[in-house]
Amino acid sequence: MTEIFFILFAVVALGGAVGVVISRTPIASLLFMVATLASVAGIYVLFEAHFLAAIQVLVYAGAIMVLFLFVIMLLNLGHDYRADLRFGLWSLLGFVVVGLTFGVLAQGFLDVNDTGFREDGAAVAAALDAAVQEQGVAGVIAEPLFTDYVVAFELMGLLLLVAIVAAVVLAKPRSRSGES
Amino acid sequence: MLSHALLLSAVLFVIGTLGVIIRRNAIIIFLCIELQLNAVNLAFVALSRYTGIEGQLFVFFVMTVAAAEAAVGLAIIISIFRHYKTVDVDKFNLLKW
Amino acid sequence: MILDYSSSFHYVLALLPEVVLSCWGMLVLIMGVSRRREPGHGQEFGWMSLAGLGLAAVANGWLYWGVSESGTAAMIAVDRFRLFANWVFILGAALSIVISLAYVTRQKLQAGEYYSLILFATIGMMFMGAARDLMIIFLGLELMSIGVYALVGFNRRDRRSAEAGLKYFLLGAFATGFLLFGIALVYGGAGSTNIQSIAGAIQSGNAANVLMVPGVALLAIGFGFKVALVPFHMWTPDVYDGAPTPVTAFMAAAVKTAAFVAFLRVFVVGLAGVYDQWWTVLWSLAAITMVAGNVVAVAQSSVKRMLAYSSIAHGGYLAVAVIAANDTATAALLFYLLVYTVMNIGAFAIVITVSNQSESNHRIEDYAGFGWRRPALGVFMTVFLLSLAGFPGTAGFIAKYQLLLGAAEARLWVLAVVLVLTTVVSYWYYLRVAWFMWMREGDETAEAVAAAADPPLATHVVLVLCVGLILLGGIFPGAVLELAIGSAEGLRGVVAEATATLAP
Amino acid sequence: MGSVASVLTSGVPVQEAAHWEPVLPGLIILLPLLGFVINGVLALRAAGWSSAEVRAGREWDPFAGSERPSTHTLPTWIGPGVMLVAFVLAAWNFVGMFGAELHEPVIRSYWSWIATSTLQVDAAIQLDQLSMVMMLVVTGVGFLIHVFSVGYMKDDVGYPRYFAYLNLFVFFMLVLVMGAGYAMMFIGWEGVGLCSYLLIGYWFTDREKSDAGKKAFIVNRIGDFGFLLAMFMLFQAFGTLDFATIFAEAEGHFAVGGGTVTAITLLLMLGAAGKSAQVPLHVWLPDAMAGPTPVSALIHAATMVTAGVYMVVRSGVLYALAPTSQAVVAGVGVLTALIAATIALQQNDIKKVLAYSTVSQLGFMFLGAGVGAFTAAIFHLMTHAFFKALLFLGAGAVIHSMHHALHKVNSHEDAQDMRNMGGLKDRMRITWVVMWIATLAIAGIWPLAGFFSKDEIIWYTAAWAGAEANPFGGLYTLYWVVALVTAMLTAFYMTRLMVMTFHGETRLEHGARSHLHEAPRVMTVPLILLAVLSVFGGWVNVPPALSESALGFFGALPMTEWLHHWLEPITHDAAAIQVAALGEAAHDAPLLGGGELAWALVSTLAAAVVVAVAVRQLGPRRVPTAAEDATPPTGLRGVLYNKWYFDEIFDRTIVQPVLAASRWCWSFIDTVIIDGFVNSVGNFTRLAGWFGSLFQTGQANTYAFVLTLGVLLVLGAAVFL
Amino acid sequence: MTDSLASIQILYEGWILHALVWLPILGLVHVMTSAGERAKNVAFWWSAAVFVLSLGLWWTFDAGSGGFTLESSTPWIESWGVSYALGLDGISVFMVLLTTLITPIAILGSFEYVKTRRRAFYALMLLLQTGVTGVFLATDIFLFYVFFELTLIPMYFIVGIWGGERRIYAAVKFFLYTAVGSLLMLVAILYIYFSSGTGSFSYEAFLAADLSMREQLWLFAAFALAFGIKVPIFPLHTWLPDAHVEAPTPGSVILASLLLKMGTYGFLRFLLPLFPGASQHPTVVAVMLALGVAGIIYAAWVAAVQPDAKKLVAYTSVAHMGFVMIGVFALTVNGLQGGLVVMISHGVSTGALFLLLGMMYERRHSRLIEDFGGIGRVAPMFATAFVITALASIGLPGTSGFIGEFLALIGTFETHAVTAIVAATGVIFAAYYMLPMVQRVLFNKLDKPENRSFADLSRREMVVLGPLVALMIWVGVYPTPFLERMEPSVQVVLERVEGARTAAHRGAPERMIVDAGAGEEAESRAATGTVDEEDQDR
Repeated sequence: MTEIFFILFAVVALGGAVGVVISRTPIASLLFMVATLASVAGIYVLFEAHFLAAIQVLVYAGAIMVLFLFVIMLLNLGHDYRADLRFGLWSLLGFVVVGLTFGVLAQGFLDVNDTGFREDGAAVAAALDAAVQEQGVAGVIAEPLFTDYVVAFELMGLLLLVAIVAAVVLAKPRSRSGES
Repeated sequence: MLSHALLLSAVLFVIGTLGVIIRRNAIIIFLCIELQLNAVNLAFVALSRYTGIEGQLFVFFVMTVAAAEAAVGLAIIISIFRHYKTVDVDKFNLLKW
Repeated sequence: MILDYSSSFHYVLALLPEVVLSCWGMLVLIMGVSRRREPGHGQEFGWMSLAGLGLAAVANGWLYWGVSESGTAAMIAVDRFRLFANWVFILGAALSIVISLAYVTRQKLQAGEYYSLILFATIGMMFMGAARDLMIIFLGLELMSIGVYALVGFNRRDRRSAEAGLKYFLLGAFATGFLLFGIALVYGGAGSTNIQSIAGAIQSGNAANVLMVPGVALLAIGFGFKVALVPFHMWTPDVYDGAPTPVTAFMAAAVKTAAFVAFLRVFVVGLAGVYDQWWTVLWSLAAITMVAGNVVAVAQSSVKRMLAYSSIAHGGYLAVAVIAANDTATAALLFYLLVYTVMNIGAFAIVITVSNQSESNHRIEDYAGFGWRRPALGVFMTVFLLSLAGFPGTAGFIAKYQLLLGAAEARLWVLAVVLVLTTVVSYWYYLRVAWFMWMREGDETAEAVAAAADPPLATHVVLVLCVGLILLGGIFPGAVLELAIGSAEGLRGVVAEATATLAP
Repeated sequence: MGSVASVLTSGVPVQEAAHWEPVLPGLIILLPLLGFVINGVLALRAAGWSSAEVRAGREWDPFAGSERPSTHTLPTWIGPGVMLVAFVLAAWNFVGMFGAELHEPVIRSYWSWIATSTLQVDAAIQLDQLSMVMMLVVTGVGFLIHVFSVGYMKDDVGYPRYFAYLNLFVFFMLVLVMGAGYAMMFIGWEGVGLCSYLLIGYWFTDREKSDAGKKAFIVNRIGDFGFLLAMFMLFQAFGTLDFATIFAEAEGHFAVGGGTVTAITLLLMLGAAGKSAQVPLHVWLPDAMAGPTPVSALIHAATMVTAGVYMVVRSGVLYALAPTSQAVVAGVGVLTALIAATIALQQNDIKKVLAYSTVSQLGFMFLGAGVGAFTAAIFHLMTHAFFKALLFLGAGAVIHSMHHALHKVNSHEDAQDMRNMGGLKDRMRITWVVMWIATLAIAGIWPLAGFFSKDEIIWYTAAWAGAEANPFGGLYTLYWVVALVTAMLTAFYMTRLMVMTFHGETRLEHGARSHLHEAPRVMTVPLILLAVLSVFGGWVNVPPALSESALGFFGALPMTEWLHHWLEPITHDAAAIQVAALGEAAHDAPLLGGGELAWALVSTLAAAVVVAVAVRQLGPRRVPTAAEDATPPTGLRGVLYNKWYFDEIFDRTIVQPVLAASRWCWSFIDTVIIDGFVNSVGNFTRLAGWFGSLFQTGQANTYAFVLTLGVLLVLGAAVFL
Repeated sequence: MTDSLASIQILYEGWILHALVWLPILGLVHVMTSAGERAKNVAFWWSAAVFVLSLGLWWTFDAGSGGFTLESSTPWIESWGVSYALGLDGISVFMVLLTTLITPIAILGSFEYVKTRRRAFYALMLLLQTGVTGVFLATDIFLFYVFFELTLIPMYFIVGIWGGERRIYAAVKFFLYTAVGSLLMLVAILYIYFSSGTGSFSYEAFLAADLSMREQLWLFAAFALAFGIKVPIFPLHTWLPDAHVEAPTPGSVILASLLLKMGTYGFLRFLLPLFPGASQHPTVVAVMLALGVAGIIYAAWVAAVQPDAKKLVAYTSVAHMGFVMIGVFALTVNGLQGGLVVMISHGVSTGALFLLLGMMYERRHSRLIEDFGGIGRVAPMFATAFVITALASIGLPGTSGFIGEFLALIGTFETHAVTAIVAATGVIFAAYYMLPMVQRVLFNKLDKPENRSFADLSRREMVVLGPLVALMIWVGVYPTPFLERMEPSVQVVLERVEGARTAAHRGAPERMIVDAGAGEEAESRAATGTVDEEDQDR
């Protein structure tokens, strides 16, 4: 059953990814991207990462992609479309290099067994499931997040602050005095 | 399934890479980068199943970072659009050699 | 005192410099954005930031001399390696801020945001230096990067700045993807993101090679991008060239330092057990970087861009320290980065002065006869250049020497030879600036440039300080060098013994 | 301080002589040096004044005023003065030594010159019979020539400079002959070369003259190269360069005919050939006539050029150990004698004739030294010094007079070309007479000096040709025949010189004739003194075979064989070795037989006949003037006229190739290969830099692509390596 | 009286070496703070004072057993085992004295030549003096290296700022050429540092390093490249003519007299003692001798066809240094001493030649030989000095040049006869290049009107040349004081090389082989103590 779902999600994710790369309009790319994100969220569920799947859909597909959409709209890029996809030798080269990279990168992935070579893999999975039972899907993430990884969490807060500042600084229109 | 998930992740990742290489539109390039991040996230989630909750935490952070990057990146794109009235990266070659 | 993280307050203590600086950064930010002013005003924020950096440095000093940690498992390291690096970050940030003061005013940049971004980026670096967990490294890296992306594109009126920002951002995010994939694979392979745990897993043979091998390679690529190793350096010249010059100085010094510090910790501590897997790859990257960086720098006609390539070349030198993977080389890395920060920012300060706080007059011809019109500045620049070239009598030489000692200890003779031969190449382009300054007579443009080049007092102070440090470090390097050596000791901890014989 | 002075003048006795203490031997050397210093300072002062005038666009005339400036009067006394004192001191020592029956050389060491743990060379001088003869010749003839120069150079602007050089020359010449080892000798050896260089190019503004000086120096250096190598080998063999040790130990070190000693002696011969203008290194000497004529007399006739002979004689022991070298020395000598004599037949420049004559006579000396007739060689050296100095000085007087005469009529004819002379005997009586004496002397007419010395050389050649064990007997016979022929040639070309110069119709312009006049007393007195020596100088060594005969005045001469006995301590060892190696010399001439007396008679008669015939034949012949005789001769005469084309051959085979090679080295190896490589490394780096920067297209896609490519490579390397 | 003299001597010896190194730096500060016009005088008097101080060494220096005297060592960079260590031996004492003599002379000789930016110029000159003196006095390899490199900077600027038309090309070429060698040497130094295992950069520690033959050969190559470029040895010489031609007079003087000596000094001080095995490796010896000989003849030939007088003299430097090289690699006492004397002699005579050429240039603004002619008529003093110097340069007996070349050749002949024979032809070629120049400059017709105003030597110029000419003659006539001071140290070097003599080497002097006859073989081996080392090396 899971395998079927996995294949399904995988196919959609792949199709979406290809669509992102080759579709003619930014909006279409964006929509393909949403499809991919959603499929990947589905795979998260297959790996019992329900909380992340939810976040994926909400934050990623929901918020971030909308931000992209806004910007595309803002810059009015949907209409004066120009072929921004490279063809010819360049894409062939790119394809070859990327294909080879994939081959090199993934050449051992098929050998990975279902527990990722981990002797205690099954136990870990079971423990995780147990924790989910006990703390809920958000709880298993939240608990370490605010204890062991609180530093990272705080750091993330700082990062978001910086991102806000940076975005504001950069996106603010130029002051009149500065224009020549 | 783990190996397949990793393979899928790798495929998604390289597709994103290909997009970065062959697209001219800065926003699409950025979108492809997001695709790569997603692929990584997939790998994290798949691996975390048999390794521990850290992987999921990592994905959580990556998503946040992706959001932050999206904000900054799009701001940068807006900023440069104001100069060039385009987001075609081929046009941005004042700096070279 | 000894930190054992028995109470979460220990985290605050362990991160005291970061905490101080974070609070200070927010203070600067709030004051900066709340007091509406015309852009370009607000030098006081710069001075404020300096004060914050000073406080952080003091806090860092307290940690350095007054605090130790128990064990090496914690996510945040309180070792001297990190703390020494912290000083380098703080110094780099402080010097960059001082040379920014006039620039920000002249270019009418938003002072509050500018300085706070520098501070936040510095915090990111400090986290990178402190991290014993790939997660923290990643977050620190992003914190730093996002800040620096913004800084690079900060000058919105300058399309070169915007272009540099975009390129840096796109490629930076792209490379982050590789780094992340690497982290994921290493995580999968070793079962943890904690560096000590990774090392432990490798040592006990629990790491899965199928995942580790590409993971380590991708990690190397990710760090290689940040430290601009060839062929991951492509962004560097353009970004350094387009960014506002003080930001370029900040990047060249501090960003590189942070990346190297994390790089070294991950590879030399965390991945020491798989040294065989990565040293050849890094060896080649270092060699190519030294050659390409120096050779391409030779062809540059813009001083700023030349310094960008030179920074690539220095990245190659520093990579040798990572490959050497011993305490001597680690100390060399720390010392070199300190010295590099000082001399590089000094050189950029002159570049800013010559360009009269703008982005013009970067051509080498603009330096013709500059030395004779501005003898003090000319001498300073010459000292910086000689130090960058690694000439005896300057701290740059001492640093390079320590580096070579490390390489020699690891018996990396070929790499050492490549290092010195490419150094010869670097003499050419460093001296080229010197010959334009002293041996050519300037035309009218160059005269006008020299006449306009009048750095503010603060820059003068920085220049004198930098020159003083360089000469002091070149002639009496003892104390600082020993501090660096002391800071490098014990970094490798338990794995040191196991990897002592790993060197080829 | 006193001790320093005394050390400098008398030296520290190294080897206590039995019963003779030399008198201030160091002073003999120092005096000319002192003269050099004083004259040098004067010369610099004069040159300073002169240069100020030149800078102002005028020529300085020191004689314009009523009084000569002190710079041009003091050298008159200082130059010859120091020579006189030196000569007197030398003579005093001679007298002392004469009475002392010295068997060992007296060595005076002044300071340690070069001292390392293996090489010890002292600044030491050696007084023995040989050096004493040389000292007397050098100081004596030198003094006369100095005196002559006072007249000859009277009107020269560089008068003090001239005397400075001349004194310096004598200093070095004395170092050469008095040095107690090869190293010391080498100082003098190169030093006289330097002075020769300076004096040949004395009129340095004349390109040809300074060229000649340069040529002399460089050719001499080729010889010096041989000398140096010989010294190295001697040092290698003996660990020292001192004469005393080397000659004492030579027999123990080397077998007769050994390779090392042959090499050493041949190399020494190379040095001697350079200095003494032996074929093929003789080419510099005729050119050296560019110097003032007294210089030619002193340096290029009487003293310096004989240094080679002196050296061979000095090294007699070594040569005796190397019969091959002896044969080579003799062969070179006789060949030189012949070639130079033939060339002299066709020369028109009076000094050139004398120059070739000198070369030829030096060849005789080498023949003598080569066949082991060391005494004869030195004897001929001495007599030659007398009559050749006389000839040169006489020629100088002629040139002086000619020059004066031509100058008066503003003629630019060559004052040295004999074709422009003729009939001078009426106007220059004394010169004419003394030059005839010298000519007869050099021609070997009895009883003049040249007869005895030359005859002895020729005879010894014949005698050693017949030595029973001489492997080169046949060769020696050939030498003997050639020597005899050359002696006849000598008589001929010298007579030709006399006839063309003094006899016949004068070919000088009419206006100029009246300005011809005899030289002043200061010049003629030395001539006369030298003429006296040329007449009687040969009587100090009448060979025993002749002494009782008519040719020896029936034994009436007081000093028969004196020189032979005098030099006995020097030549004794060598002679003994030679006899041991080659056997006793024969008593009859080869081929035709006949003893020494017979052949002496034959040769003097033949020479007299040649002279007489030449005078008869050439006397009435009308000689075309230089202007009329524009076309050079062809055929054999052309070959002789062109000096066997030695200069041309050397130019084509050595000078031009070396120059071409030098240019090639510079323009190709240095500029193209080495610098080309160096620069192309630099250019390549810059090109590579430029090429590398081309990757920096400014396009983000490219950067991403390169990055990915890097990823591929790194991943590939990590996974597959 | 004697007591007080002795105590003065002790006092003097305590600080003299440090004073020689650092006083010029004080002078530099003084120069920088004095008015531009006075800078030259200030610089001159400082360097003259240093010279006067250094003169004491002539008397107080005690060759002793040939080791270092007046040694002092202070830890400098303790973590590396680097010390500030100075010492003096019979080799360096003359180099130091040469430095202290030449510097004031070069400064005095530059008064007319350098008319712009004087303060900077004289400051650089004094900096150069510190560097050169340091090179000759350092007994710590690191310190040596620092000084060795330090000399590059001032020279680079002196050539590049005050030089001629192609000054920048020349300066950069000089800099890069020399840097290539010295940086490779740096790597080699590190190698020895780790091989010695003493954790010290002191000379003694380096001597103690135990290096296999293979290692020695590699290290030798690195050191030889560094010093060979500096010397310069034949195919590495092309920086020299350019640098000399473009450099201002004092720059040329210092370059020829002192900087080149750093190379040959390096051979004597480091190459032979540190790599005794490689230094006598037959191939190495053959190559070095061949290069030395090639330099002698090749440089002489090239010099002979130079139209530029300065370039000509520059090439003669290569030839002279060739004599040093063959002397050194003859590995005999005479050869080494000869090499040292050539170094001194060349320093004096070539320095003087460059000064003379500089005077010519000051007067006529030309260095081309063909622009002169007949100068002897208008400038007799100049001509006299020129001729004497030229003669010293071509090694006329009685001048310093002869002593050096003679000893070097005779020393070479002892072990390598053929080399010496070929090298001795250099005697001929020396005349072949030098005399034509002398002739074309001083002699011939004074046919160029602008040469008529060629001024004779001024008093200052006489003061400049006087000591040099005197020294040429002194060394030529009475070199014993020099030889006896250097001999013990030369012996030390030689013993070190001999001590490591391997059986493979067949270049021993004939007489020595005879001495070590078959019967006494064991005895002589025991006496020299080489048995163990030999066996180990194999």
